[in-house]
This record gives sequence, structure tokens and C-alpha cells, in this order.
Amino acid sequence: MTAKIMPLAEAVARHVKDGQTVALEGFTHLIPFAAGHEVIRQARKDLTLVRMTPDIIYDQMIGMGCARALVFSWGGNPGVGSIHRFRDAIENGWPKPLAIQEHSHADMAGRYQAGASGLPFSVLRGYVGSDLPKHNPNIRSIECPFTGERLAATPAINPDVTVIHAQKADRKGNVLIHGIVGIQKEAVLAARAAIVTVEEIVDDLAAPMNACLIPHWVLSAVCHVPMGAHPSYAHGYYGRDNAFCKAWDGISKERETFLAWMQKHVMGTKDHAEFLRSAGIAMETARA
Amino acid sequence: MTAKIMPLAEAVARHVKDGQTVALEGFTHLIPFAAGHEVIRQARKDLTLVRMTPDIIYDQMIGMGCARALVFSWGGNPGVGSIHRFRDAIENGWPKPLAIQEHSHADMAGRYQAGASGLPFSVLRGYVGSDLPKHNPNIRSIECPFTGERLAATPAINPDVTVIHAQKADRKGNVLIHGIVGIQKEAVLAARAAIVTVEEIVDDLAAPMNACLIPHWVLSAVCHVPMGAHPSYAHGYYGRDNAFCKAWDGISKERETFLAWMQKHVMGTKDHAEFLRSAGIAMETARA
Amino acid sequence: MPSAAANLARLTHAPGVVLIYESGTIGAKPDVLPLSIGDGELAEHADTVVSIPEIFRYWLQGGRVDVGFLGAAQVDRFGNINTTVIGDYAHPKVRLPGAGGAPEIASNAKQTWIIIKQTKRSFVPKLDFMTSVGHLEGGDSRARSGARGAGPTAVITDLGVLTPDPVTRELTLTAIHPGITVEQAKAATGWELKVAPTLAATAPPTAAELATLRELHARTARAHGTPGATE
Amino acid sequence: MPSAAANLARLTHAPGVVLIYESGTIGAKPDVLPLSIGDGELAEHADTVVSIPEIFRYWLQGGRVDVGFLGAAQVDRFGNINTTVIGDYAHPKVRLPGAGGAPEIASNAKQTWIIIKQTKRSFVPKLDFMTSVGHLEGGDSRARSGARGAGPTAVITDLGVLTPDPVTRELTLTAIHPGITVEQAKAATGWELKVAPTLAATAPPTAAELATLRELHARTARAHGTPGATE
Repeated sequence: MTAKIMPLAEAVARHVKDGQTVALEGFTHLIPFAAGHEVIRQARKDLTLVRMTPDIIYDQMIGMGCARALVFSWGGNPGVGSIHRFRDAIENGWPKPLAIQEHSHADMAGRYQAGASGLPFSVLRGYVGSDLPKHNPNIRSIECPFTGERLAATPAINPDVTVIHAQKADRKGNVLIHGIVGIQKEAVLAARAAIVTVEEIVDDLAAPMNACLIPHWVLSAVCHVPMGAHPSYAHGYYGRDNAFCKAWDGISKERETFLAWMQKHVMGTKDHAEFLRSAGIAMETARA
Repeated sequence: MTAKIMPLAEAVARHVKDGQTVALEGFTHLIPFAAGHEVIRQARKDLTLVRMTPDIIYDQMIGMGCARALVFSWGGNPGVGSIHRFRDAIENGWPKPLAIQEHSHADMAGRYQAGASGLPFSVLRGYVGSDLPKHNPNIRSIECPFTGERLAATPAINPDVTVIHAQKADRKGNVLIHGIVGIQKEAVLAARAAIVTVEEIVDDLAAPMNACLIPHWVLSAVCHVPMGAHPSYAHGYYGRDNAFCKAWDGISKERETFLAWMQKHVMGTKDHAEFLRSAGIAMETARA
Repeated sequence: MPSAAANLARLTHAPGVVLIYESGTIGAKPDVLPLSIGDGELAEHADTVVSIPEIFRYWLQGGRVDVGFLGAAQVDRFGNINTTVIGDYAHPKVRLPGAGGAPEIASNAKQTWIIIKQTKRSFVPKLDFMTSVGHLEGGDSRARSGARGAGPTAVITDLGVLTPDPVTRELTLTAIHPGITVEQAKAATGWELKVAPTLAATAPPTAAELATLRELHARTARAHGTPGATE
Repeated sequence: MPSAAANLARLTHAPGVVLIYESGTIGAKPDVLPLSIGDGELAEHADTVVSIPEIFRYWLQGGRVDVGFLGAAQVDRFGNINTTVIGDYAHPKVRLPGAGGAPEIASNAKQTWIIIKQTKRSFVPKLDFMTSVGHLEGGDSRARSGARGAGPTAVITDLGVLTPDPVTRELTLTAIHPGITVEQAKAATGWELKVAPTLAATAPPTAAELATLRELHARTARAHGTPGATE
């Protein structure tokens, strides 16, 4: 793969297809919202969505009918409460039934790591006493060949496409992430194709020697999307838009207000810059 | 554990005991030579030495009779050739027989990682076709509970003591490593006790946010030992002493010259500063 | 709430406490309370920030967490917790966020403290779903299960503090907050609550603690218009 | 030698080549040849430097290495290699350095190139010890073994180049260096060497290549008094 710097709409059109397994990752920090919106705009469907922490962006994708299944470990609006479209899909099958495959954070991290490592499975000292294995046939057990202990084993995750957001790329498409780096490197390296949106494209990343850097030759597309993580944050660029996160609770509680908001601001706009204007998100307000 | 800044001799006296499993790690870069010399000075014996790349420092420890066993993946003087004391121990049992447990680099890395991760074993896609498993009962196989594939499995390494060298510590004992970071973090976190020698103790590490930093509370001792990695190197401080590495080949080829050198420069000196003077190693020559 | 408690400790009697958040921040020293466990505030002053696999593998599973803080929607008499669903798993009445880091915090931290509002709905005789292990079925069942650590050593509620009986491991009311009665605590518990023969009164916060906590909340409110919350 | 070859490629026809050393340097661009695979020179200009577990797990085992370079003390007719012992393992005549990264490079890189001096001692009918897999027993035995990648696609010696037969996978002399005879190559091989019906002559280095290589060695010698070597 050679990294290609291209518009986000082109990257999604080229690399994200109906029916695929798609991971949008970012742990509170650097959540690829703009990319999620573009997947919604392009009306992808039957996706198996993977994400440790499905929050607002997955609430939107699920509510707009992009997903048939969800692989996850914690679904909520951090610090605010439930995500209503996710709940409505699971509790009432609206807009369509959502199959779920549920894990713990430690296990999801291990599954991505196995995927990035070319291993078929991951081993975890976990789920002791938990009911989760009863409801997830992908949580099995394995015996240590030395001590005889039984540990949990789960299959590697290898998404068809992983999408992340990062602070910077250089003109070759090398990507630098700093701050809370989460599971992004593993999610990218586990995937068959990877799209990265970035705040800035610079001549020189000026990366510390041991920084979290993802080289261009493992990426499929790099897209310049300022504020692409809003309402999550990009360390060094802008803070979390807590007001939006709280407002989302009200917007998303009812199907009608949710659909109206999505139609107007996501479906009714052609790209992220237009979305930000439409939704009344000032680029500068959020600057850190 | 609370980090204690203390002299190296005290750290070794307090934490390294006869018969223990001890890992001195550092992959070409930051090899803890001064600490190895101190273990020799204090005449530790019956150690099970663990190290991915036993090179000159293990040649010295083996030749001086500190070890009864060696767990490793590559033994040589990088860029120069054989390590003669290691060969003499294996080929001729001098000064005493050396039991060996031999792995590959990828496997040793995984074994340390399992040790650091609180797992009893590590899984590796490796050793295909190799004779190594025939000679090492610790290389077994395990079946993937999902795909049925057979992979190699080896036990976690949890040394009694790990010793590493790093560039800097702050006054609390937080340690910063940069450059080729190797297996050091895993080796420290896998161990029951850990000693770190450093080039400098500073007020503020000025560490990048995602740097390789080992917090003081996982360390047993931090010791200020300038040039403590010589003849290996400390990125940003001094380069590798290639002349010494080549000279070692001659010094170590015969038992007599080896013993004479060790007696004079290691046993005959009280600490690393005195060793450097005795061996004619100018502090400044090596400054990068 | 756990974040507020831990930071209050750091700002008062335990300046050396090391706060680890599952987002990868080690030695976090937030000036204001984070709205989530992954806020930039946590990374900003941390000793180091590591990846998610590293925080769970090397630090939690590696056995380096002394006290794990857990919240819950439901807790049972043995300190087992549910954060997954109310009702049937396949057809839930209420779908809760799920496990997050809790199952492995519960089974790998050296001990856990559960912070929860005590009501008949949260203190239930039988969990709808067991997400994370406490003392399992009591006695030595936890030790036999392969879980590491001591499990829940305290359940701290708005009414008092419950600690496990040394033998049966059943949660027992051992301290009560000023102004709360044993009857209130019993009425807020979905099983027949055991009460310690000598019941301690929890010490009220000192003036210094209260002032520190109020300043922390005020700074937090100024920073993001909220007193701070966590996952 | 592999390091010199790869860096020569980078400095001449393949400026975009990504050099990965098992010490964790990705995209290394050394100005002088390293004496070892862990020299600071490699880290200095690399795109990034990762830990040893990461380089082996995510990058090698993850299937991201296109060509793995291997050296050997012994190679057999199927490109299997020995870097462990000469003689019996328990009582070796010569104890060699051992496996290092080779077993997993051999079984996880998309293909490998072996660089070795061709003599009767190094080209043996039977390895004293099989450290790293080549084409195993030939035919489809490698594919059946679980090894990934194409295995050794070229063995480059001081006499010529051997490539595996498409069906039997036996190493076959397919190119010979200027001035070397087939008889010399046969005499330096411990088995009956197969020779391709149409034997190519390896192209001599161009003047530009030679000049670049000589400058590289001169810079290296000035930097650390040696032309550079590797593990």
C-alpha cells in the first residue's frame, strides 16, 4: 500500500464497502467523527462495526442504519449517560436489529493486538466469574501448556478497514499521534486497509524518536480534515466539546429529532467544513 | 517498591543473590556493563542468566563463573565474531558447565512480554521447521481454539532481578529511555526487583508525553553510573567503543589473558569510575 | 465519583498516590476533574501516557494496580456487579453501557472499592447479569475461581460503608454516615442486610477536605461547566 | 553484508526502500554502515524506533516485511540454514551465535534472500542443525509446514546466484559472476549442484554503484574504523 493524500469522500468511496467489518477507533481522544459522517453520507449499510467504546459517532451510524452488527466493550456517552440510538437498536430493533458481540476493554485491546501481530487469537487473564462468555461464543478458554491454568481466548480482530484521526501527517503520509494514543496503532496494523484523517499536513513531523508514528506505507488514504475529531478532542489543537456531548443526549433521545438533525447537518452537507458551519460549531471556539 | 537512589554496589548487594534468575538487558544500546562488573566483583554464583543477546558482559560473567545456566537467543560479539568465554563454557565446560536454554529473538521478546503482562505463557508464530524445539523442552505447541492452527508456546520469563541502563532518572527515580529501547521496559516489568543505572540524574526529565518512561515505583534501585553502558553506547551521551569490542576478541580468546584482564580491571577496582581509569577508557573520548 | 475521590486523596493526605486511568495515563495529576477517563487533562500532567494494550496488559494484568475503583448499576450481597443489562440479555429492559475495563479490574487489582448509590434497585438479591466478579458466592469461592487480589474490600454508598465478612464474604454494614439510620440502610437494600455488632460512624470530611473538594469542583465547573464525571 | 546491500539499494535505484532492523528501527537511513543491527546511527534518521516486542510482533509476524535478509554458517540444497552449532548440539565442535531473529524472519517475511560465501563447508548436503526454515524438504513441504511467505527466492554467493527450482525447490545455479566457472561453483558445493540450462551472467556493478558503495565504506571507516558488519 502506498499512502495517498486525498479527500475524505474519495477515501471512503474507495475503501469502505457495504457489508464490511469496519473499525473507527480513538479512545475518547481523536475519535474520527468526520469520517463516520462521511460513511453515513455515502449510505453504507450492513457494516459490522467494531469499536471499544461506541459513543456518539456509532450512535449516529447505528441510528442511520449503517450497521448490522456491533463488536464492542463499552457503549455510552462518556460523562453524560446512555447513547439512545444504540439502546433503541438493541432494545427495539430500530431502525434495524443490531447483532452484538460484547467483550471487555482488556479483551478488545488484546484482540486488536493479535490482529496486528498476525496471530489468530489472543490470551487474556480475564472474565473470571463473568456472564459475558455465556453470551459470546467468541470468548473461549485455553489451557496453559506449562501451568495448566485456564485463561480466556478470543479471536484476532482484522477489520476490512480501520479509520482513525490523528494530529498530523507529513506530505508522504506518515502520521504522528500524541497524547492518549489508545488502540489506534493496533487497529490500523490489524486492518486490510486504513484511512487516517488529520488536523494538519506539515512538511516535517518533528516527531520524537520513539513517538507513536504510523508510516505511510501501511496506510491506504490520508485526508486533511481540520476539526475532524469534533466533538471529541485533538490534543494540542482543540478541547472536547462537552456542551455538544450533553446536547446530543437531547437530540438523540427521540427518533424524530435524531433523524431531523442528521438529515440537516450530515446528509444535507457535502463535507466536514460545511457540517461544522451547519451545526454551528465554530472552528475557533474549540481551539485549545 | 519505592525507588531508592543508591550506589550500585549497594543495589547489587541488596537485590542480587546467588542462585537467582537475573536478566541484564539492552539490545546493543544501553547494555548495563557497570552493573555486570559489580555482580562479578561481588562474586555472585549459580545465577541463571537471561538475555536476548549475550555479548561481552555475559562473556565476562560466564568466564568469571557467575552462571550455571543461560537463557538466550543470540550469543556473539556484534560485528566482531564469537564470544570465547561463552563458547569455552559450552564447548569445554570451563570454568564450569553452562546449561543452555535457547530461543529465537521473537520468542524471547514474547516471553518477557508475557512476564510483564501477568500471563503464564506466550504464543508465537515461529520455529517452523526449526530444530530448536527438539532441544528445548520449554518450546511447546498450542492449538488455536478458533482456527485449529498450531503455534509455538513458551513460558513467561519473570526474572528475580532485571538490570538495565538508561539515559536519565529524575530525583524521584523515574527513568527515561530513548533511542533503541529494546526489551527493557518488559524486562523490568516482568521482574520481581529491578535495578537501573543511569548516565545522569536530573531535576526534570523533560520527557515527551508518550516517551518510554519507567516510573520510580516499579523500581528497586536507581544508581548514578556515568559511562555505565561502556563499551556499548548511550544515545545522546557517547558512542559505541568499537575499538574495545574488537580488542575484547584478543583479550578473551585465551583463559589466562581473560583472567588477568578481569583480575586487574574489574576485581582490582572498587567501582566503575575506577574501572574506567584502570582500563584506560577516557570518559571524554566516547562523548557523542 | 471515583475520580473525584482519588484526586481529593491526592490533593490532601496522599500526595504520592499514583492515579492510573484505563485510557493509558499513569501518574495523572489533573487540575480539574475529567469529564471522561480519556480527557486531555489526564495526559497533560501524567508521568507517562501509554497505549491501551499496554495499560491493560503490563499495568493492570501485570498486577501493578493496588486499588481499583468500580461503579455499578447493580451489586449483590457478595459485591458482584452488573453494568450490562437490566432484564434479559437478549431482550433487555434497559441496555447499560457494558463491561468496559471492569471485569479485569475486578479480577486483577489487589483490591477494589465499589462506589454506588444505595437503593433497593441497585442493591439486589440477584444480579440480572454478572459483569464483574466480586466475592462470587462468598466463602473461598473467589479464591478458587482464579481471580486474583482480595476483591471488593469496601462498598461505599451514600448511606455508609459495607465491608465483606472475613469468613462468609457477605457485605456487612460496618460504618454509617452521620444522620443515617440502620433502618434507612436496610430499607435501601434488596436483601436482609447484615449489620456489624459495633457500627462505626464515618468521620465527616474535615474543613480542609471540604474546601479542597469544593475548589476542585469550582475549577472543574469553570473549565467545562460540569462537576466532572467518569465512564 | 545485507546491510551494505540494502543501503546501496537505498542510495542508488531504490530511494523509497524502507529498511527495518530487528533492533526496532523502521525506515532507517544510516549515513554510515552500522557495526551492529542496534547502532545509534540506525535510530538517528529512522522514521520511528519501536520496542523489540513491537518490531517482531506487529511488523515481522504481522506480515509487513517484504524481503528478509539472512546469513548462515551452513545452507542445504533447499535453502534451510544453520546458525546454531557445528557438530552435535549437546557437545558442539563449534558453538555458533544461535538463532537471533532468523527463524521468524525465515517463516514470516514474504521472501528471503540468503547471502553467504560458497564453500564445501557452508554448502552442505545435511545441516548439523536446522535453525531456520528454507524450502524444508522441497516440493510443497514448506507450504504444508505452516511457514508463510515464499521462503528463500535467492541465495547470493561470491560465485553466483542460486534460485529454487519452481517445482522441486532445489537451489539451482541460475547466474554466475563474471570470471567464475561452473566447475568452481560445483567444487564449492557439498552436493551435486544443479545448474540452469541457460546460465545468466550477473551484471557487474555500474560505475555509479561502485562509487556509491566505496563512498559508503569510506564514510564508515572514518566513522568507526571498519567497513561495517552485522549480527
